[in-house]
Amino acid sequence: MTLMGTLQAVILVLVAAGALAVARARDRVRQVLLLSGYGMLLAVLFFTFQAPDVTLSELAVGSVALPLILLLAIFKVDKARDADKARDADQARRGRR
Amino acid sequence: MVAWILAVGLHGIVTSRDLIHQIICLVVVQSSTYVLLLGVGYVTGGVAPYFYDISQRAKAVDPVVQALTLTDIVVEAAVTALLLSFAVQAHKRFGTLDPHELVEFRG
Amino acid sequence: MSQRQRLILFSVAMAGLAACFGWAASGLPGFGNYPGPYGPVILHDAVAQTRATGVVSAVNFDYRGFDTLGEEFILFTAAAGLSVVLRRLRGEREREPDREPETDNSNKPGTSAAVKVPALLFTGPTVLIGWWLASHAQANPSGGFQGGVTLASALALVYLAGEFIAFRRLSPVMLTDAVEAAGAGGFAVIGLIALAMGLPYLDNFVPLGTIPGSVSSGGTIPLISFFVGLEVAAAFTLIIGEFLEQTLLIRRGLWITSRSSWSPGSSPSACMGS
Amino acid sequence: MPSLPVVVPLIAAALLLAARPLATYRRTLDLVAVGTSGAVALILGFLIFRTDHSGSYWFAGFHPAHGIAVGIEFTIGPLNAGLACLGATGMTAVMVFSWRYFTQVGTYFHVLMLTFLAGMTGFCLAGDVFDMFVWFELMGVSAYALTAYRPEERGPVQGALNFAITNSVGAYLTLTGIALIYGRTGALNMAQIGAWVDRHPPSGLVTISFLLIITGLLVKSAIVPFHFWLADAHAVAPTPVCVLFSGVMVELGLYGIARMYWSVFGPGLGHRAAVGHVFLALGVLTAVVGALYCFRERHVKRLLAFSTISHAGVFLAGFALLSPLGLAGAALYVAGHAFVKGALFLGAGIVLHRLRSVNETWLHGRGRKLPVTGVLFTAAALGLADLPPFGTFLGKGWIDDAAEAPAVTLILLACTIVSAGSVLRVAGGVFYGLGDPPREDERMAAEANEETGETDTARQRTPLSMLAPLALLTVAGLAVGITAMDPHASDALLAAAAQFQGQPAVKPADVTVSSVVTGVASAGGAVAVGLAGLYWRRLPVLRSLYEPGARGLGLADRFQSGVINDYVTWAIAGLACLGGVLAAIIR
Repeated sequence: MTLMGTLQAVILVLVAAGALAVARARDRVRQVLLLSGYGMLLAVLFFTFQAPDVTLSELAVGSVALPLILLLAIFKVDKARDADKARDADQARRGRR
Repeated sequence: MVAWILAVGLHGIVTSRDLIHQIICLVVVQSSTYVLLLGVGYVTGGVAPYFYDISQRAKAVDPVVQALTLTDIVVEAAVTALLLSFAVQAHKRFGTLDPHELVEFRG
Repeated sequence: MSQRQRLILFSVAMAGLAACFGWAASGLPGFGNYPGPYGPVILHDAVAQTRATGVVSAVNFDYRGFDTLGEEFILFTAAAGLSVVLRRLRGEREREPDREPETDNSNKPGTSAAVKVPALLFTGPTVLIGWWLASHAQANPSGGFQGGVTLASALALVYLAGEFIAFRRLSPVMLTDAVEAAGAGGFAVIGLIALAMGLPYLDNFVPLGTIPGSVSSGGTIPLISFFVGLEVAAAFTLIIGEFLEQTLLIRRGLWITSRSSWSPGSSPSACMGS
Repeated sequence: MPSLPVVVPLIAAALLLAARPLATYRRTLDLVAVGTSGAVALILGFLIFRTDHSGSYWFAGFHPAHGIAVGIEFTIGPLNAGLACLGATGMTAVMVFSWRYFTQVGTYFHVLMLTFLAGMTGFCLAGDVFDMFVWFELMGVSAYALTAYRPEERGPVQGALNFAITNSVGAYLTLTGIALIYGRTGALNMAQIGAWVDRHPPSGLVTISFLLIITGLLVKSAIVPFHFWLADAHAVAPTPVCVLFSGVMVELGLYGIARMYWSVFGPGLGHRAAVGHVFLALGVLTAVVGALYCFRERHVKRLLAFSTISHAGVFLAGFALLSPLGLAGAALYVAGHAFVKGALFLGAGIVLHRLRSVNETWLHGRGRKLPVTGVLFTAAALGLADLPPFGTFLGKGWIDDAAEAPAVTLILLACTIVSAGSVLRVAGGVFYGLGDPPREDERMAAEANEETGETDTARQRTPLSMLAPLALLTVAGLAVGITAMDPHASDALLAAAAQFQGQPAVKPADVTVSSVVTGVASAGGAVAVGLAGLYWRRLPVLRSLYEPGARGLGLADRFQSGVINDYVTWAIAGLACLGGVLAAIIR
C-alpha cells in the first residue's frame, strides 16, 4: 500500500469513528463541537482525495458556518428555557407574596 | 464505510429525542454522500484537477464528482439552516424539542 | 411505536439495507479505479474550451453551470424561508406588551478585550481571503462559494469584535436581501444574456482570454463566480444574522426579566471558540 | 427557449426579493407573480406542441463530445412538458386565488411560490440525473418553507418538520443512488446511463441504484410506507399551496419514478413483468390505506390529503402496468385529478376564509350560506369519483383496460368510492346540512376555535378572485375529459406515452362502454358512501360496524403517530423490503 493509501485508510477510520461520536453524543453543545471536529476530519479526507476545492468548502461550511448556526440556535433554545424558568420562578415568588 | 456513516446517522435520527440532535444526524447522513461521491471519482495516483502549474497530461482525479460534492455541501447548509429555524419555532410553540411531544396531529 | 419496537425494526431494516449496499458495491470498480468516461473527457477538453485551469470551477460554472444556478437558488430559498419563519417570531416578540421597550445597550454584557482585539485583527485578512477566493475561480482551488462563506464569516468576526449593532449596521436586512437577490438574479441574467445573443442558455459568451488561468481568462466563469460569491456571502450573513438576532432578543429579554440568572459564560461569543 | 420556464420564475423571484421595500404595492407583486406563472404556462404549452420530434436542449451549448454528454440536457417531450405546464397552470390559478386570500403578506410568499414553480419545471424537464436532483431539492426546500408559512401556529411547524426531515432523508438516499450509478457508468446523462445499462446484464449495482434513486421520489409521492408525512404537511400548509402539493408535487414524484424506469433503468431490471407487479402491489396498497384513512378523517384538508394518497396509489398502479395504455391512463388521470383536487382545496380554502374552520363536524350545515362554493365543491367531488365526463373517468377506464385483471379493477374502484364518498360526505354535510346534526362536544368546540385561519377576519362575501379560480379548475377538470374523448387527442396522448416508454404505439384507446359504466357506478357508489357516512346513526347495521373516530382508532393512530422517528423507521423498513423483493426478482 502506498503512503497515500495508508493515510486515506487511517483517516477513513477516523471519519467513521467521528461519525459515531457525533451521532451518539447526547449533550447538544458537545455534539456541535464534535460535528465541527468531524467536519475537519472530512476536510482532511477530501484533501487526500485530491479535492482541495471541496476541502475548502467543507472547512468553511462543515466546521465553521454550520456549527456557528447550530450553536446560535441552541443558545436561543436554552436561553428561552432559562427565561421561562426565571419567569415562572418570578411569578411563583410574587404569588407567595 | 459509506453505509456505516449512513447507518450511524439514520440510527441517530430514529432514536433521538431531540430535534437539534436529529438535524445534526441528518448532516451526518448527508456527509456519507460526500465520501461516496469523492470515493467513486478517485484515481489512484491522480492529482487534483488544477493545471495552473502542472502539465495538462498529468493523471488527475475526476473533477465532476468534486463539482457535485460542492453543490451537495451548499444544499446541506441551506437545508440545515432552514430546519434549524423550524426547530427554534417548534421550541417556541411546543416548549420542547422532543419529537414525541410535538404532536399536534395524531391519526 | 415504542423506542424498543422502533429500534428492532430499524436494526432489521438497516441490516437489510446494508446487505443491499454490499450487493451494489460489489458492482463498483475497485477504489481508485474511476472508469470514466465523463471525467476524462472534461479533463481533456476543459482547458482548451474554457481557458480555466481550475477544472472543478470550469465544471461548476460552465459545463454544469445550470446545476449551480439551481444550487444558488436553493440557498436563496432557504434564506427566504428562514426569514419567514424567524421574522414572524421577532415581530411578535416586539409586540409583546409585557416586555419593556428596547432600551440602552449598556445593559448588554460586552465582549472581553481578549476576544475583541484578535477578532478585529482577523477581520481584514478574512475579507481579503474571501475576496481572493471568489475572484480566482478559474485558476485555483477556490470559487464564489468558498469566498462567499469566508466573507460572511468576516462579518461574524465583526460581530465578535464589536456588537450586534455594528453587525446589523454593516448588514442591514434590506441591503442583505438586495445583495442576495442581485447575486442569484445576476447569475440567472448572465445566462439570459447568452440567450439574447442567440446562444444556448448560460453559454460562455465573454471572450475567453488567451492565457489559461489568468484573472481575465475563463470568459463568464469569473463573472459567475463573482455573483455566486455575492449571493453566498449575503445568504450566510442573513442566516447568521437572523439566528444572532434571535439569541440576542432572548438575551435582552432575559436580562430585563431576571438579571441574576444571567451567566456570561454562555454568551454567543463563546461559540466562536470552536 | 426551453430554459425559460425555469429561469423566468427564478429571475422574477430575485426581483421580488430585491423589491421588498416596495412591498406595500401589493397588487404589483401579485401581478408579477400571476404574469410570470402564466407566461411559464404559455411557454410550456408551446413546447408541448413544438417538440414532438427531438426535444434535446444542451445548456451552455455543450453538445456531447466524443459521443459523451459533458453538459446538462433538458429533454422535452409532450408528457413531461405537459406535466410542467399543469404545474404552471395550477400556479397561475393559485396566485389569482391568493390575491385576496391573505390579508397580510410580504413578498416572501410570492418569492417562495416562484422558486417552487422553477423547481417543478426544472425537475420535469431535466434529462440529467444530478440536475434532476438539484431541482428536486429546490422544489423541496421551497415546499418546506411554504408549509411553515404560518409559524405562529403549532401545526405548520410540526408539519414542516415532519415533511422536511422525512423528505431530506429520502433525497440523500437518492443522491447516494446517483453516486453509485455514476461510479460505474461514469455518466450523469439519463440517456447515456440508459444506454450503458442496456449493454450490460442486470446487476446488483443497477438494481440498488434504481431503488435508492427512487427512494426520494417514493417519499415525495407518498407511497405506503413512505407516506406518513404527507397528511401532516398538507393539513397545515396554506390552502393555496395545498393545491399544488396535492395536484402536482405528489404526481411529480411518480413522474420521476416512471422517468427513471423508462429512460434509465428499465433494461437493467430486465423489463420484467415481476418488477411491474411489485409496483402494482405498492400502488394498490397505497390506494387502500389512503382511502381508509380518508374515510375516518374529519379535518377537511387532511381528508383531502388522504384522498391524494389514495389517488397516488392509483397512479402508481397505472404506471406499473408497464404499457402505453396504462401510462396514458395515468397521465390523463393525473391531469383530471389535479384540476378537481385543486378545486376541492380551493373550496376548502373559501370555507376557511369565510367560516374560519375546516372541521367537518363543526362546519355541519354552516356552509349553507356559500351556495356557489357548495355547488362547485360538490361537482369537483363528483369529478373525484370519476363521474363522466370528468377527465378522471377516462383515465381510470384506460388503467382498468390496461390492467386486464378484474381484481385490480375492483379494488381500485372500491378505493375511489370510499375516498370520493368521504369528500361527498363533507360536501353534503357542510354545504347542504344533510345528515344528522352532530353532537357538539367541548373538545370539538375547542378544536374549532384553534383554527385561527389564514386570514384575519371572516368576510361577508366571497371575492370573485377566489371563486373564479375554483370555477375555472372545475371546468378544466371537465374540459380535460371532454378533450380526451376526441379520438385525435387520445391517440396523441397514447403516442406520447409510447414515445416516453420507447415503445411502438399500440391500438388506439377508446371511450369504452365499460369505462363509462365504471365511472357512473363509481360516482353512484361514492354518493351512497357519502350518504351512509352522513346518516350512519340511523342505520343500525352500520352503527355497529362503524363509529367514526371510535373504533380502530388506536391502531390507525399508532401508525400515523406524528413522530418523525417512526416515519423514518418505516421508510427504511419499506426500503429494505423493496430491496429484498427486487433482489429476489433480479437474481
